[in-house]
Amino acid sequence: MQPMTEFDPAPLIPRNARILDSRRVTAKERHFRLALEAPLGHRPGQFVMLSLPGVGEAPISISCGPGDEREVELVIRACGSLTHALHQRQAGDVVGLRGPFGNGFDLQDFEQRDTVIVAGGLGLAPLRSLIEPLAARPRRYGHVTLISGCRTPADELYRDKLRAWAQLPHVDVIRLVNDTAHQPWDGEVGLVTAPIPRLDLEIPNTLAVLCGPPVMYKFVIMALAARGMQNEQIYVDLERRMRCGIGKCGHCQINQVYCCRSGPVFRFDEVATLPEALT
Amino acid sequence: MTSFLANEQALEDWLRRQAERHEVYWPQRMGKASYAFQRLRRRSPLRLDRLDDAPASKPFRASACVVPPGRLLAPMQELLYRFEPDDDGGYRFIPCLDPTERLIAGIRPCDLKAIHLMDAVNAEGVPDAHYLTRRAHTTLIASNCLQPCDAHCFCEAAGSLDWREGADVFLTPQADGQQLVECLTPRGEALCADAGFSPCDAPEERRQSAEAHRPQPFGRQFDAPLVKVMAAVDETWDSPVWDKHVERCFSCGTCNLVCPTCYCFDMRDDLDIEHPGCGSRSRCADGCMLPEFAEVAGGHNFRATPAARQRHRVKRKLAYLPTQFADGSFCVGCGRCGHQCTVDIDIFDIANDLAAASEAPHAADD
Amino acid sequence: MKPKIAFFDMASCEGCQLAILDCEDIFLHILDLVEIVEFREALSETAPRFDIAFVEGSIHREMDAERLRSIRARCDWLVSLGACAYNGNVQARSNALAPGENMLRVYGPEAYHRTQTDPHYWPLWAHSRVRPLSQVVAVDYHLRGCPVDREEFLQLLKRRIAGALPRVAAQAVCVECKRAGNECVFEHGDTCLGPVTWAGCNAVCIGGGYRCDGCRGLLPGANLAAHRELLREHGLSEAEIDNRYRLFCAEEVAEATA
Amino acid sequence: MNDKTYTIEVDHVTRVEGHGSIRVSARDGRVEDLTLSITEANRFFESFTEGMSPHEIPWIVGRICGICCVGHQLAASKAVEAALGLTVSAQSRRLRKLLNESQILQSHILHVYFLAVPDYVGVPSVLPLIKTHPEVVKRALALKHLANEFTRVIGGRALHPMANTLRGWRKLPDLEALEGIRENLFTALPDLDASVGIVADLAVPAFERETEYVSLTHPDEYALYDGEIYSSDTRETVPVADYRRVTNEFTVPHSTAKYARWHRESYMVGALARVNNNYSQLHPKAQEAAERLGLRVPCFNPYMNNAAQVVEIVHCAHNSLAMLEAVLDEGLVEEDIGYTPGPGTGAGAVEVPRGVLFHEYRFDDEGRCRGADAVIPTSQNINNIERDMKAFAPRMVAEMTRDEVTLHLEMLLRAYDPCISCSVHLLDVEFIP
Ligand SMILES: Cc1cc2nc3c(=O)[nH]c(=O)nc-3n(C[C@H](O)[C@H](O)[C@H](O)COP(=O)(O)OP(=O)(O)OC[C@H]3O[C@@H](n4cnc5c(N)ncnc54)[C@H](O)[C@@H]3O)c2cc1C
Ligand code: SF4
Ligand code: SF4
Ligand code: SF4
Repeated sequence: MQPMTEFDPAPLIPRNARILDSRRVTAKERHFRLALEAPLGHRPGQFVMLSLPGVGEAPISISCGPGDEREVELVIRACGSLTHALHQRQAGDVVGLRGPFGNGFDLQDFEQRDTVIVAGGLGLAPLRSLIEPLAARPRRYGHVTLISGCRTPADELYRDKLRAWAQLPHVDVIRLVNDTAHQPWDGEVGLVTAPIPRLDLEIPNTLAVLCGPPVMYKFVIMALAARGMQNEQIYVDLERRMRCGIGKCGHCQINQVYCCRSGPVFRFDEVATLPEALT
Repeated sequence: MTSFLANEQALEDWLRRQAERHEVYWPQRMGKASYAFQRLRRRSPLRLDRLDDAPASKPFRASACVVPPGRLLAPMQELLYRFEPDDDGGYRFIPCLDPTERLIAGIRPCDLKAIHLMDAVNAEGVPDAHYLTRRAHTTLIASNCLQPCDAHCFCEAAGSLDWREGADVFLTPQADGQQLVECLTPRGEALCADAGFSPCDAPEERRQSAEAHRPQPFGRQFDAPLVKVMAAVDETWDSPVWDKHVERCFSCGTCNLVCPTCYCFDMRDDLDIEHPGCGSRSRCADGCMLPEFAEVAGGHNFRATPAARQRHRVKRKLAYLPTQFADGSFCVGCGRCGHQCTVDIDIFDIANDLAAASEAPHAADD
Repeated sequence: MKPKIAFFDMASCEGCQLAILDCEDIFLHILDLVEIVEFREALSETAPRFDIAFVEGSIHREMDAERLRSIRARCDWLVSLGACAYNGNVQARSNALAPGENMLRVYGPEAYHRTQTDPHYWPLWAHSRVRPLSQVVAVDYHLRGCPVDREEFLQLLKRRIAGALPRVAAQAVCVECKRAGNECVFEHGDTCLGPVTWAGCNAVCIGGGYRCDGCRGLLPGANLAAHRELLREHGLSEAEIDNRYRLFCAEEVAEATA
Repeated sequence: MNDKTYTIEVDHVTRVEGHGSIRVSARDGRVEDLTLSITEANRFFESFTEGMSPHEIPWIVGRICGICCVGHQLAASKAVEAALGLTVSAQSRRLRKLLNESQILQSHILHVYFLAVPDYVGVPSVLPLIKTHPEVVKRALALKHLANEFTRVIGGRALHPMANTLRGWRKLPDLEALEGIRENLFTALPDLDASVGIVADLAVPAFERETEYVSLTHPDEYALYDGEIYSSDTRETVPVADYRRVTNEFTVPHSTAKYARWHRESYMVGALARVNNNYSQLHPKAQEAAERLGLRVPCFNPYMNNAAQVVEIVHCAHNSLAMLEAVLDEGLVEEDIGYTPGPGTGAGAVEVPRGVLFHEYRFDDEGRCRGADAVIPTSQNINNIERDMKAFAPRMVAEMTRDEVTLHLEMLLRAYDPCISCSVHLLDVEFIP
């Protein structure tokens, strides 16, 4: 071991986290529950840097609401080197974890407000961390409208949760697919923008939150603006390539702003003038 | 602070003595037309060769030094930590910090300013322990420029020619072939204390009279003052200038990798073959000109074209980072990117073109 | 269970297999990780099935294509080993001529005549075109280079064992050249294929005092027009430029500029 | 007797470089037919070189064969230099000799300890030896690694090295690294001694067939890098430029390789030919090793080629050590390696692990390559191997089981350390009008 010096390397060094369970939720996504050595103390919308030592590291959103602090839930899509390898890990295996990083949502902003949440595909994973606390405290927070869209019925995440939330009196859930692909489907068919015009909203007292694939943001924001929503009422949760999570590696820059540090959650008026925000 | 006069031989002897105790680096000939900061070893001959056209006024010529000296503080590839299995099926992570005592000699003012900027970048926000540890154990000996290093240099225009901050010792060649040795920090003082140099007075005047012989203008000059150039870069988003300068771009990232103020990195993991279950993570220099730099899973690329990437690089140097840190331009005018680019794409020309375009009254309207 | 790996060779100089035998300092550790079940150049053992097949060399005759198909059927993962297998390497230059003409020029009229008339020896000589492996079977991963880089081979094994997909960034050789701190070849008047060549070799040839001749193949999206112009500016004639590209990536450059 | 009637077909003989097959049919204990065919796909190397610049040739022709890449590079360098009348300094000549000997070390160690020894121990490969003879394997691995590093330090990398070019070195070897090689080579000498012992203990099949032995020979040294062509039949030398008088190549239908003959129907090149022809110039330590190995010249047993390779391992180790000392004493200076391309024709030869290798090139007025020829050791040997087999097979079939016959034939082929991919990688195009 090298002698320690006056500077603390901890932000780049992972901690152990043990997989409690890992189950397949769609063809490409698995849900993981990890046990932590110390409480994470995260806010909704924050992310961790998850790693398999010797394989690699990637930013992954925290999917559970702030609650049981010694466990964390993640949804991971197999799309590259690390994520494929993670899918082969099982309960009992240990992974590395840094964080939480990013700003996340400030729940105070949502007090006594109605919220429209628009989730595209895997975007539901981070947004669940916000939905859970909002749905749990109806008297503190207002009405929640969740629009959740995905490609086909087989791609839907958290079906049981969506159903459970829909049972709550202060939560409306609209589920959509782009294409039923000849599978049974009890929701709507169309893009996530489709329901926005018909929502019954008290616009001045409503906030909107978006997370999904890069192409989605522009169109949803246009639909919300058409309903009279101001940029200050809209929150976007943005994804960029990230290597460090602490504003050093340069990959996540949106113009001059570091997505990992000032985001990934932005109030849209903060980034509306950044040409790279929605491209 | 103390100042001395020393001849070249005395300086060489002094550095050799330092090399007995520390790692000492200075620019040495590499290849046919370049220099590199190389470690002085016991066996290696002390060579202060110069390029044919090198001005004799510099003791440690660093012209065309492909890799900037700052890379000794933030290596192109650097171990972050090693790991080994713990008793519990998990890992023990062992940070790799490098507290080796180093002395870098022959740093030009532009590179000195770059190191100063990197100090700020790495100390800000979440401090970077790996960089800062190296930095804390490194002594900097800078060397004044009385001639532009090469045809690509524009350090005066970029505002870094007279930079001295960060150096422990600062050398200025004198007309009589001696070197003015100025100690700028206590560490520099200690280093020179028993060097056997002859003390001198009025160092300020000596330095200024040497600098008075600099050619005018010194290196390339922008067509507008630096502040205007920076403002033009800041204000320009859509412009044909971006496209004009990338027609021949290979997206090879050379301009990033040789830049003394580029510090972006990528991560790499490795497993040991010899020790099952053990391995390491390191980081290596990355660059925003490389096509995959801003590509995310699923294949979306936030800067898919060379023009978009070039714009980002130029804006980072002349607009984004200068806004975040109040030390002026992050392009220090060393000229490396233009020199090393195989197709002569030069940030100097790009910035100049942008300034010219924003001067033109109609530019902003359409 | 240790993964079983096997090595095969088609038309090649067999240098890539040697590059792998060059792991002798860690050879015994490698054997802790994987089981080598077939490696004609070094072992006499054979095996019916294996997890990873490394195939070196290009395909010139139908009998070789058949052998390749049977290898494909015996493995889960097929990796092309080296430039010959990846893009046909130097021998793909012969594709510029009809197969018969190559035969005639190299072996003379008598041997040529025999291949045309004696059916017994035809399979041995039935040279058609030089094809990379991927034109005959599906290839899961490419280890590029002439020869392959030993580190890249080891990375592939290690990552595969860890369950991860290996991957080489689509970057030009210049990236690794700068990271290695080399002096650019253009600096001393020679010319270099680094800007249009797929990295992964750590710019070893430039580090060794030479230049990049492009043995790892053409970089996806390479700016060939600019590169041609650059070579022209450095005094190369059109024929010389073609000759340079034809050294190692004859087929690819033809495709890219078609 | 029925068990004396069979055919043996060994397709793709293993543990040799390249693809070759042996076919034997025996009836009632007599050999009816025996062929050795080279089935390697040809690669038409003429397109490699046509139109190339002189300095590109040594670099590219290494691709003919990975295991002899240094030899091809050196033979081509010498041929092109002869064609253009270029000089090579004493420093470069010494570096080339080091490079060549490093490759001979690499190749011989690989061949003797990893490819040939398993036959004698009765196992299919080196893998079972890891369990039964771990020390032997580890020692051999260490020696091989050292030889590779040696090539890498001198040449820039172990395979297809890039540092050597026409006239000399593009980038000189690092002196500190050379010092490391010298030290490691020195400390490896006892290991080398021990590995001589291993081969000395092996039981070599008793078979002799006298043939013509051909190699380079040099008045001042054991000829590896330089010399004239020498025949044990005539005891006369022929200049390298006249190599065609020696090789007399011809084609046969069952092989994609060409055959060669000189004063008789076939001749042999390689370690045994060299040791037979130039024994007195071997390093004294190598002569000692020859005695331990029971190799007395002239030796007519082709299986003893492996012993001759061990002798050369010892010779190269000691000779390289002496050359390294000299380089370290004198240092290295950067030299001018510029040249002007122009017309000319020239041939060059070096001794590579498997025997003497010839290259020849012709350049037109613009300095573009217009003709190329390479004669590879294995294509010179193939004819001789086939004749050895035909001579030995009747005795084998009479005295051995079928499996033993197969093994002994394979061993015989392997003893020659044939480099089959080389042998079909013909560079034989004469555009000369
Ligand atoms: C703030 C934030 C939150 C995120 N949250 C989540 C989350 O909750 N869940 C989640 O699943 N993801 C999430 N992501 C995305 C996730 O970080 C990426 O999916 C992950 O980085 C991929 O890492 P990888 O090593 O598996 O892929 P990499 O191997 O790094 O692959 C990345 C890119 O390379 C491509 N690629 C990979 N392999 C190959 C190959 N062999 N050949 C060619 N191309 C290839 C991929 O298509 C992709 O474009 C989040 C990202 C951010 C920034
Ligand atoms: S060095 Fe030149 S070619 Fe390479 S990325 Fe930079 S501007 Fe483009
Ligand atoms: S941008 Fe170019 S000129 Fe400016 S500091 Fe970087 S390398 Fe030097
Ligand atoms: S030498 Fe070649 S690979 Fe290296 S930077 Fe120059 S052009 Fe690129």
